[in-house]
Amino acid sequence: MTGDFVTSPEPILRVSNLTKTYSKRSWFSPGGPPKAALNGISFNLSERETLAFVGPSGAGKSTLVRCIAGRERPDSGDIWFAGEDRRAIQLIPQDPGTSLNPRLTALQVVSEPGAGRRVPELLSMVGLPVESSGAKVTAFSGGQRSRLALARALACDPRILILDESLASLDLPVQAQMVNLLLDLQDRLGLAYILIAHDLGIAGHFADRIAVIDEGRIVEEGPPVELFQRPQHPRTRSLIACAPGGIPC
Amino acid sequence: MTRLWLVALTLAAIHLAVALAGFISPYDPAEQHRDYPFEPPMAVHFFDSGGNFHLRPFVFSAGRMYPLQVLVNGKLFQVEEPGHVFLLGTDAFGRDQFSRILHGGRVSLGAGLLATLLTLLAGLILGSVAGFYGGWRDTVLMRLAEVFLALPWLYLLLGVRAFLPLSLDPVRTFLLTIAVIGVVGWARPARLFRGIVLSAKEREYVYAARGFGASSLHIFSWHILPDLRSAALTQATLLIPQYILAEVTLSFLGLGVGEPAPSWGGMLAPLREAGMLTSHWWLAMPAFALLPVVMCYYAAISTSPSDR
Amino acid sequence: MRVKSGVLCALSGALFVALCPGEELLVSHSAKGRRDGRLTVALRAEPKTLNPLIAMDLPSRDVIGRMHADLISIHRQTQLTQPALAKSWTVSPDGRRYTLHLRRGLRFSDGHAFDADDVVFTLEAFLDEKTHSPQRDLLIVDGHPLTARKLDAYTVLIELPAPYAAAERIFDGLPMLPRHILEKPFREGKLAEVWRLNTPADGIAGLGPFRLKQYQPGERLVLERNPYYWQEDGSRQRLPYFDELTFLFVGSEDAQVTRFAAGETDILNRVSPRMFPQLAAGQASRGDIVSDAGPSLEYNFLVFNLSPAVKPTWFQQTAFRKAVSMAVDRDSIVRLVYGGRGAPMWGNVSAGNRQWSNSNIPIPVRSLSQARDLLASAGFTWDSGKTLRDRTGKPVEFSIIVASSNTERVQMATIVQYDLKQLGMKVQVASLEFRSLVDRVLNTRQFDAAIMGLGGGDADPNSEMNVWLSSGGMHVWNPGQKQPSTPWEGEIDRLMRAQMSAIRIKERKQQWDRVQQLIAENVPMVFLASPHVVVAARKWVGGFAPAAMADYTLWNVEELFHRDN
Amino acid sequence: MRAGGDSVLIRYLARRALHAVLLLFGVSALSFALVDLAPGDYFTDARLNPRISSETVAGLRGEYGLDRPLPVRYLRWLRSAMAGDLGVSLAYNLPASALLAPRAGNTLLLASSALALAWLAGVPLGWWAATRKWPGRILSFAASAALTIPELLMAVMASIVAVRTGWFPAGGHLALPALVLAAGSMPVVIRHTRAAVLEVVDSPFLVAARAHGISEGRLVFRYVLPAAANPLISLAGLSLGTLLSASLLVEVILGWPGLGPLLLEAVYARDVPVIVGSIVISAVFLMLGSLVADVALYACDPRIRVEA
Repeated sequence: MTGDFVTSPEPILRVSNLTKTYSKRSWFSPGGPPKAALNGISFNLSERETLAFVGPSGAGKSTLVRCIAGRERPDSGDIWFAGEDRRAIQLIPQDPGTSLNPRLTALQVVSEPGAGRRVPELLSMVGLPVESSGAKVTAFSGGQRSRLALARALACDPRILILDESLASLDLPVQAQMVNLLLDLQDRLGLAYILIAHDLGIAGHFADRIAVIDEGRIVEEGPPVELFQRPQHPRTRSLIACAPGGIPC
Repeated sequence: MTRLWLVALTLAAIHLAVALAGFISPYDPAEQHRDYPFEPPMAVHFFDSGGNFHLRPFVFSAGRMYPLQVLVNGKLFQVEEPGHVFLLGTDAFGRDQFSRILHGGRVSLGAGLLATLLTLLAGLILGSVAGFYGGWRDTVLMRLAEVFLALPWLYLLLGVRAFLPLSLDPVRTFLLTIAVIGVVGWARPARLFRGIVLSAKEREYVYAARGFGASSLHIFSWHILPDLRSAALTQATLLIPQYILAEVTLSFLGLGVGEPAPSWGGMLAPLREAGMLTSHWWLAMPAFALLPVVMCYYAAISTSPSDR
Repeated sequence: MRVKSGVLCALSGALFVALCPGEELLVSHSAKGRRDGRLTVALRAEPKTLNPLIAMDLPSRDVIGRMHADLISIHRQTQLTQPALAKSWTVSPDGRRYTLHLRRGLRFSDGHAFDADDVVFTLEAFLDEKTHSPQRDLLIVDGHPLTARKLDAYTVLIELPAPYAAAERIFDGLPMLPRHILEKPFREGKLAEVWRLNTPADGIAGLGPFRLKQYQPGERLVLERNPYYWQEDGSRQRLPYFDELTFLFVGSEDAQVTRFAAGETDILNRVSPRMFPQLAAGQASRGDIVSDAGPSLEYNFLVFNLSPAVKPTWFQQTAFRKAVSMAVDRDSIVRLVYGGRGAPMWGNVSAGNRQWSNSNIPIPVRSLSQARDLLASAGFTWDSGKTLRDRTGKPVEFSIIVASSNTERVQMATIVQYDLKQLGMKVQVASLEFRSLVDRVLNTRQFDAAIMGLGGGDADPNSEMNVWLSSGGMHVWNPGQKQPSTPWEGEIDRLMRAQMSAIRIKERKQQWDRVQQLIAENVPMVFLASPHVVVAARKWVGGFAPAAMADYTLWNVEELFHRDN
Repeated sequence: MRAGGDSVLIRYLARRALHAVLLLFGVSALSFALVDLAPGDYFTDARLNPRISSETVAGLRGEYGLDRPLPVRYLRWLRSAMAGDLGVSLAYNLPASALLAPRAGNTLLLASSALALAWLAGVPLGWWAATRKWPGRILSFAASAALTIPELLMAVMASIVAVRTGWFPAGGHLALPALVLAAGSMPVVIRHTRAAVLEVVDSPFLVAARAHGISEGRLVFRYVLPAAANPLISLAGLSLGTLLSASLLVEVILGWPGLGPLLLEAVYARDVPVIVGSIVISAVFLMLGSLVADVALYACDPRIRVEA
């Protein structure tokens, strides 16, 4: 696994010292005291790498990926991306089905980023029958919708895919199929993945590197095997303790 | 579903009758029969005083029998001069109420539709801008909406009428007035639409669309407008009767359709005079035209899937 | 409570008579009534002020008129002047000096004595420029104010700067004010601020039959008997008969009729003649007194904009105006608008004006064919669509503006429009809110024709100088002319000025008749109709004597009484 | 949540107050401009009196500052408004606030009586309509039919009934206008109550409660009404606002000494301070109505976060 670091030493994403605090307070709306969501997060991501962020809910994982995906602006810190076009970072949300407008057909969804002619290719790439392109989104099952969301993300020629607990809502067998598909795509297209999970289960199987995140900080980071065998931080230990699927070693 | 059909059919029938007013009504709505002011409605008879049946129905005008002539001179029915047929009676100038109700419907229904269209258009644009862009645009527009809600539009109308050219015919004058009401009414639907846009733009698929760099126009027309459509429809069924009724209020204040053009509100206005309703009850007939229209629109609201 | 106050009033009255043997009361010759009860009348709107100096609106004047009295008043039925606070007067041969002899021993409603100083003060107050009294203009003749001089405590000499016919008529409606209350504000230049609606009752005093008791905002204003009132009836009973006079504020004429029918008011102080059938029903069922006092002084007319700037110039052609007048169906107006209770008009003075109406004005029969002949002779033609076109081929289209608040005039406009359609004219009726209309007619002059009404005031031609003089601000068809633009307007100017300073009534009548004739011949206004004065009262109202002149039923309110079956 | 609730509420109220001040600025400035739009002014009327010269009228206009430009007049009004006078009425020569205060009180009395009446009758009727099938349908049909009658017409009919029967005074009394206004807003109350009750009446906990033999009346007061309360409370806040605007014309027709007659007359007389003053007061009423509803909602159910 560590070999990956050797093959691509040049990172395609470099995040340094990211901070973000939330305050709902403004002239017109009351709110509580400001709350830090990100507190100086730094990491690098290389091509073909899968990096997982693991931590309890409210640790700041979602804020982090939203900042990376450009949905939110960090208060300070730097996000450097090798590509010029931000479209090359695509986020697949928690429940991928919600990212599809239920009024549209599969064809409309996948061609939305402007990839009209490639739709059949993209659909087959994610393992959906090409004939289904005329069907409405609502006609698809949960797993199929995830694939549809993936196909649309691929239409943007992404270099980084962010999976924000995107597989959590799927049944286990479907999850496994998706993981295989994702690994396959990583092979074929050289994608890098940022994986968000609140438990270690799927991250342990899938990621090259795991970063444990707690209260807006990365408290521990390393390859899964190292992390599971020699956890340093109490948070890591507690996460291991309650991992549902057991430890992958 | 059957109820919705019934409502739609009734509305269609009324609108059709009003659209064909020129053919169905026996008289010009402005024609004054000065010798017949406040004539009560005439009954259509089939039996004469001797109890004999006549295939061709007839009316009594000035004590004489006049058979109805059907489909002559491009009219659905009329009677020979010097007889008159006033199915729903006449007003103070001896103008045929039946003809005036049909012609007046054009103005009243047209005004309702026009004002609704303008309100929705203005509300849609401003509400969407406020909700979609947020920030200072939202603040300014929503504060302005509150001001507009608090302002009674009556004053505006006084001013507007005074500035319209005098040579404009009464119907156009009124349509312009009601257009002003329509535009001024943007605030309420705008707030509704803003709320819908606000929640719609938080949808995951909107974020996704932003993620692959879709333009605002694309996002709006693909992902937000469809949400607004059903709300706009509901609003329309709510606003149309409201504006039709507004015409009644305007006429009571002397700001409605000018003479001699008929409108339902204008025709009801004389009822405000003391004793008019009791002595000339048939002047209330336009209210019975108003009733099914407004009821149907309200029924349409309660039948439509998304409630307000 | 009521009984008690009545007793008190009677007591104080008796005491007062005993103390002042020199009191010169006016003896009324009306039917003798009994002092008791209260009378409730509706006002079309809330009065705006109780200050006679600045009151402009009718409701205020209706109320103020009951609280105050004038030196000389106009008898509303005969329309002639009669003594009031001045028991008599003499006029110098040149008509410029009026010597007024006041009644002795009179008192204001607060018990303070009234004498010549009050008269001099009142005239001074009305003439004060700082007060901006709308009545000030009445006291200015030929650009100069009249002057008042006290000769002794009960004699006043009024001097006019120029001869002015019927000068005594200007004293009607000029209430005598209490100097002892108003002198201080007058010196401080604050006369316009006194006697507002929220002024306490004891801060106001007048010489009228009633005095302020209570004001309920938006609802009612209650007056009570003035115990010092200066009239008595034949049996030495001091007037007024009623203990209280209540004015209810009732927003519309329709609501007034409704509330009269519901028994909440006792007198309908003039309503539209259209209401007559409704009132007649009440007469039949409840025995209400319903009275048609005949044509009023009001005249409604269609006026053309004759300003030289107006294009095209159809209106400038007398034949065109005559054709319009010929086509208007006045009988239908009277029948449909006034329910038959109105008088068609062809001249500018209503038949209701007994003294001044010119009965020789010709009454042409309405004729569309004659109207068409007139138009044809003036070069107008009709095309196949029966549209009237002028010499240049331009279709005749114009608009008539009318006040939207006045149902009757809007109806007249509808009738006139239909009549003119028979001549091939395309007329739009634009009903405007009242002030917008006045602004167009008198300020901006942006209108083609208008239907308006005038003549609520006095019967005397002098009250309308502003209308008929070509330089007048209310010369509606072409106001404020530097030089009369037509010979006939020049002649009217000359006649109006002559009658104003003529002393002999016969001479004035001839001059005014000629003016009426000139107006009828040149048709700057098409006169339409004058509504009858229709009033009603509960059957128990005694002394009811409605007049065609304002204030129709209330002019003799002190003589009204509650008749006991 | 509850601990921080009070400070949140206070901050919320402060924010609403700030809004209110801004809103009143906007409303007053805009209505000032609107009234100015119509040609003519208070003294135009005097021009039509042949006995008053144009110079006198010009003098009067100068005296009251009507010859000044609009911004100057507005600032002058604003200064007087700050002092609590709301300007000096041109017609009454009195501070507008002194004129408006008693009438505003009357209008509020009328609107709140009508509201109380509509609710006291509407809620039980709505509940009754929800629990009975056919009477319910008929009642909701009747309610929507009642919605189609313009309030003005209803006022006219009410005064006819009053005169005919003598049950009520025809004018100047609270009963008749309150009844008319209540009749106008009751259908909405009935519909909403019925809908709210229908929603909870079949909920599992009620079915269970009924199975336990809890009496119908107890059920209604203990469970159904509290569960249906939220939408009804927000409706009440809104309907106070609509009632106030509807009441103006009803007041005019039925002679209730509220803001309506004063305002209508002021509009026709161009008495600017009275017009602007009463618009400002109605705006305050409107805001108070929604504030009361929001606070009541919060008090009923603290879980509801108060939001703009």
